[in-house]
Amino acid sequence: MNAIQQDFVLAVEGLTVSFDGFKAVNDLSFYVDENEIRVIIGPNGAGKTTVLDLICGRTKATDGTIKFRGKELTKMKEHQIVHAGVGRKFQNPSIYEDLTVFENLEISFPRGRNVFGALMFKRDKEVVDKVEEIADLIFLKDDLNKQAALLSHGQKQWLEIGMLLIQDPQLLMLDEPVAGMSVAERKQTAELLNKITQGRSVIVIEHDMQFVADIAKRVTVLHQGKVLSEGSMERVQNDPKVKEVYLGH
Amino acid sequence: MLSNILSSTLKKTMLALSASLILAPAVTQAADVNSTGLAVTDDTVTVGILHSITGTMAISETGSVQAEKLAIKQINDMGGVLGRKIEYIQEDGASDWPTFAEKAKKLLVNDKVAAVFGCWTSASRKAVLPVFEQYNGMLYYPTFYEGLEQSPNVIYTGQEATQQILEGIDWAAETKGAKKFYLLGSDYIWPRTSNKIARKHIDKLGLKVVGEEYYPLGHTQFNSVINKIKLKKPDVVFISVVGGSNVAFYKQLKAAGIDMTKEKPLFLTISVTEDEILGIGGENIEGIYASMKYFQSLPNENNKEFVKAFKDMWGKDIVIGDVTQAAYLGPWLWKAAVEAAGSFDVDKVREASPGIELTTAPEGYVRIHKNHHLWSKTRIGVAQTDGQYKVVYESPELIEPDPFPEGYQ
Amino acid sequence: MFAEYTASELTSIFAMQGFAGLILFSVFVLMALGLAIIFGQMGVINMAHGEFMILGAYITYLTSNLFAEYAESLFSGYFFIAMLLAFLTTFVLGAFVEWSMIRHLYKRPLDTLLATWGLSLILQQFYRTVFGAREVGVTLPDWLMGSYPLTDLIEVPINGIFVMVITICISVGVYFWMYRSRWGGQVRAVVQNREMAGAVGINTEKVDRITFALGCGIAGVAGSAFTMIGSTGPTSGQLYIVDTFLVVVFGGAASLLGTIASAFTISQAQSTMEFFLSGSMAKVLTLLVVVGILMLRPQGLFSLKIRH
Amino acid sequence: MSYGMRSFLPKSDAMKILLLAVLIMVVFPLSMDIFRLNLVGKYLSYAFVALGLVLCWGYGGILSLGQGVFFGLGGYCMAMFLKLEASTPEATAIQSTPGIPDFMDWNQLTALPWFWEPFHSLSFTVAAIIIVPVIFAFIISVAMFKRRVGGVYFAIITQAIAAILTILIIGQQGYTGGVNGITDLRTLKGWDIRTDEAKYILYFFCCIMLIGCLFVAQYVRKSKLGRLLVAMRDKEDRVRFSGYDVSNFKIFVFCLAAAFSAIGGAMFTLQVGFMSPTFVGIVPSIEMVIFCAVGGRLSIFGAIYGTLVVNWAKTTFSESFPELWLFGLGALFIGVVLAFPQGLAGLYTTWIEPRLSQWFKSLRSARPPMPSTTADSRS
Repeated sequence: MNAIQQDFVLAVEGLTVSFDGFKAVNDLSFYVDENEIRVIIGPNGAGKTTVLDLICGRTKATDGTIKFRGKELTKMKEHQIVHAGVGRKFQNPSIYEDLTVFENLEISFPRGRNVFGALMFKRDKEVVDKVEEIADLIFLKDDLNKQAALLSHGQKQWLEIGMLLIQDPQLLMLDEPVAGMSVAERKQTAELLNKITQGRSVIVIEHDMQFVADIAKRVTVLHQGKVLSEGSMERVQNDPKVKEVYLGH
Repeated sequence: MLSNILSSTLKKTMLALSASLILAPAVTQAADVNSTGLAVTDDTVTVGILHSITGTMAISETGSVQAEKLAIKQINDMGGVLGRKIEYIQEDGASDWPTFAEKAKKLLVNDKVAAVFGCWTSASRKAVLPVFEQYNGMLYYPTFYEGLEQSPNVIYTGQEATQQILEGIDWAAETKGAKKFYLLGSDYIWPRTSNKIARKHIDKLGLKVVGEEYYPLGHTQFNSVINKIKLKKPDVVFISVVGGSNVAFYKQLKAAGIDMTKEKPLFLTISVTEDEILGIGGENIEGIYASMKYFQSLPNENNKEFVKAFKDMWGKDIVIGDVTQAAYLGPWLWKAAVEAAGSFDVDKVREASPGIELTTAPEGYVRIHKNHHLWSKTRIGVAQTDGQYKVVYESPELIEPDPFPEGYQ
Repeated sequence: MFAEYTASELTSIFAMQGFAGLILFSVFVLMALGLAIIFGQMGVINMAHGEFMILGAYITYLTSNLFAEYAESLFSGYFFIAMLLAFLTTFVLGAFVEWSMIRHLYKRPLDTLLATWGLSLILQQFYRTVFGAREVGVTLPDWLMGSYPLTDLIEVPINGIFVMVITICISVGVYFWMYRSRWGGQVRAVVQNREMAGAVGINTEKVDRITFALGCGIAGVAGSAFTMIGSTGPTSGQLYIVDTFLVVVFGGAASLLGTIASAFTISQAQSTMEFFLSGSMAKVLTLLVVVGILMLRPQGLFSLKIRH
Repeated sequence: MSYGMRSFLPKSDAMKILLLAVLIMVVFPLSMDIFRLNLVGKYLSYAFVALGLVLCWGYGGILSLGQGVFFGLGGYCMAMFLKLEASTPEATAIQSTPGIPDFMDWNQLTALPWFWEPFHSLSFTVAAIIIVPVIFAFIISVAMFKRRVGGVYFAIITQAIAAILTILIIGQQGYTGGVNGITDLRTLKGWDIRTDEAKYILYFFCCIMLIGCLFVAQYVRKSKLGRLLVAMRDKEDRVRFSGYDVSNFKIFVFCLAAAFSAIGGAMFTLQVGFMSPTFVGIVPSIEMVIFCAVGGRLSIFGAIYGTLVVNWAKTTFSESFPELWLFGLGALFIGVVLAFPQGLAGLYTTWIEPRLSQWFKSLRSARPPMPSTTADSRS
């Protein structure tokens, strides 16, 4: 068992969380491989976002384990989980509207993360180069000095993805990355995702089936806090259970 | 360059200031009353009134302001001081001690007033004291207070603690045969010091203190202490609760089934004047005793005139408490001292002050002691439903003020 | 600490202190209920809460004067009319304040705190200008004064009972209004999801206004009741503010039941400690314990576990 | 490139600091007598608190209604030293125990309490002025922020702490001087602080300290930590999930604000000559928040101007219309919050600055316009 776990980037086993008796996630287990893009789908209230919350430490699990490269995440604080190499994008674009794009990315640059480090932090060439590199990747190279509040909705989503990329996480978790995007932006985002998944594992929560089909190798379907079905897109789509609760309507 | 400019202004100010300090005593002619460096002209002299008009203390200080204005008006009607009408500049201490200090400084330094009538709480007096000592001003302070102070720049027209307390306790022990005392006060310096004096004196008389208790200023729930009083069954509850707490205390006392007129126990306060009764309601406090130097109901002629004049000026419904009367004495004592000195000069007024007497004082007769407090009588009054005290006892002699009582510290 | 009392005295002590604690409890509930509704349901901090209470007290004072002047014979019953008037006045003022000030600040809860503090200053000065700086005494009808003796030591103050009865009535009223009426359902809907509530046809503006006004109205009744046991002056309202906030926060702001439970805990603790310590120290200790517990359990004693 | 390496002190901010320095250190001393100047000195000591609040409240989003606690602690530390120096055995000969502060003697203390002993030393006092309040702030903020208490709860708890401390100081008058506070302070190492000359020197010392704190605040604001604070105020979770322990930054900025307040308290004691519990309580704490709000909660310069303006208005109005003053102050609170949440600084950036820069441009139209970044508008 242990030996198998070592091969996974992420191993979630028996994960349970209850809010006042309501089990939002119930005895959930799944595994994510090295360099895998895993898409989690499921109807509203299936517990998708809660799973991400549990992995990144935002919500404490009632029971179960989450192992990331052999490290137990359930006992760690949020920032420690980030330091371990897990990055998470929120459902609504979560960026600092009062700051410029540059500053948004700079804050996410993994250096000077304690109080005195932040006070002594210097904007040196390494930082500027890295920020420019990432900005290029997320199509925002020309907007570095723009206040983030002025970006379009899609650009904000990219910016948040960029803020994760600059930390070079080994596991990237994206909560509805293309929500609210135009068709063109979706295409660009799919491209972006395919580019950035080189050398890391990604968990994506998404509703847009076309987008899911574009990027997914494996899909996990959640329902009422449990895994309903898991496998390739094709297999999942043909699963009668899935059809009944989710794709059926 | 900056430093040059600064040091030159600095020097100028210093020069002007020291000049005025050096020159002032040099003028000795009584005819030169205008050249003391104070705000005195051929027909006016300016004084300051410094009380809280706003903030929590405004409640208490209003009466003092009214009394001081009345006294000034009366003095002016009589022709003023040294032939000069008194004009006053009123400043608001805003119940804030640095503001008091700031305004005191303004009155002394900018307005150059000849005297200041003001302050109410000890804290405000402590705050202005260094200002008065530094700029050599004269403050007439009206409130009964804890003593332990004697400044050459203050005339204390209220009683210091021993004057008020010892007489009251002696009276309770002798006339009412009290053996057990319960001390209750608001939690700050005056009640604590007063109770210390009271406790020492009670010990000296061979009597017993069965409880001593303090509540934060503004506290409004006294049921616990009322229960304690019921349990300990003291003969006298000696009270120095101030401000809004009073209202709550007496109302709750009455509601708890304690009839104050039965004197079981007897309630003796040093803090409730007629002013406070107005807020408490006469029917809630009927039967308690107060030990202080002045009650509005004092039957002498001086007082009748004073009460009439006060009501004519400020309305018929107004009441006059101990502090209000003491504040009224301020301008009169100052006038007498100025006239004795023949000058407004503060040093001379100070020199002339000890021994100044006022036969027209509403409380009867007062005289300034050389320690700047007043010789005065202490009276015991019992509260009536109409909000007035009935005087039941008066000390036979004037009581000597003793701000640093030996053996009581 | 107990050695100086006999067993029967001790029983009386606990009975009396228990009762004193109950009165204090009623006072706390009355103070806090209005605030809890406003804070718990709307997330608005009303720093002028004390001043609304004092407005109620002044209305009571005016009513008592009116009755004494024009309807002497009805004087014994004026208190009920005074409470009603106090409620109406503070309710209307509350609605006006919500309309002119609070509704612009729902997105900035900390700013409501500052704005209502400004309001409290204005109200204080208003009282001072109109009623004078001195405290006013409210004359109570005779039947409210005095007490009912149970034993030698234990006497039950009638106004204490009266305050308790008012507290119970108001608490029950608020309970029915919040949890049993259609209106209360709307309020809770708005609390949980403002947009959704708006979308399903609830007039959220009206709900806000009336909730705020109701909280102020209860403060007015509380102030009216407090004329029986406390003082009425321009700045008296300030005395209550810290206690009131702590009761609400300690109870866990979201639940009215929590507010009542927390008022009970704090009042009993304070009144018991007051008996064995000096009043000042009892107060400090009570506050310290409350703050200490809040640091360990910031969500308050009785709040629900909520999902992010 | 404009987002490249930048100094923590852009030219425009340097100008603003210089302007402020000229105003308080040249214009005021030249145009006012020592009485008014001393008043300004007192106001400036409140400005320390407002400055701390800009960082803590404006940037960090942490509203503390208990800054008076730290102001008071700093002030009391200073006052304890000065009181001990004033209480020589000679000066207190009439007491039953000479050599201890007068209020202790009145309260039957016969020896100096242990925690007063170290305040015989000036260097200990100077250290204590900062360290005592910071430790206190640290304890409060660790307890609160590690458990993610914030917003309104934090405001109310700090307010309660201010109330508790006031009751404690008043109740323990034998150790603290009670409600009167610690009064009658005379000399600092033998140097009489009550003379006009001393008042000038203390005023300038206060100005220098304030500008020193202004530099610290400017450095923090322009550092990554400053941007992190803004980021946290906006999206706390995002910062947390960018790998930062958010509570540590809040603790830091709260302690820094406490340190500023404490320095202000010490300056206050030196210039006013006493310290009393009235500066610890709820009312002064909230007033200090309004100084900051009037000046502009996001502007370190605004905070100082705001403090000066409000206090100046308070002094002037309460001299001429004492009855109206509270109406005015109340209206100011409401007006600022409702209509000008960015305070004076907001008015400046929306109305004056654009015109000013236009005027500058026209003045030297030959030169190319300076690049500006949006973040700089928040100064």
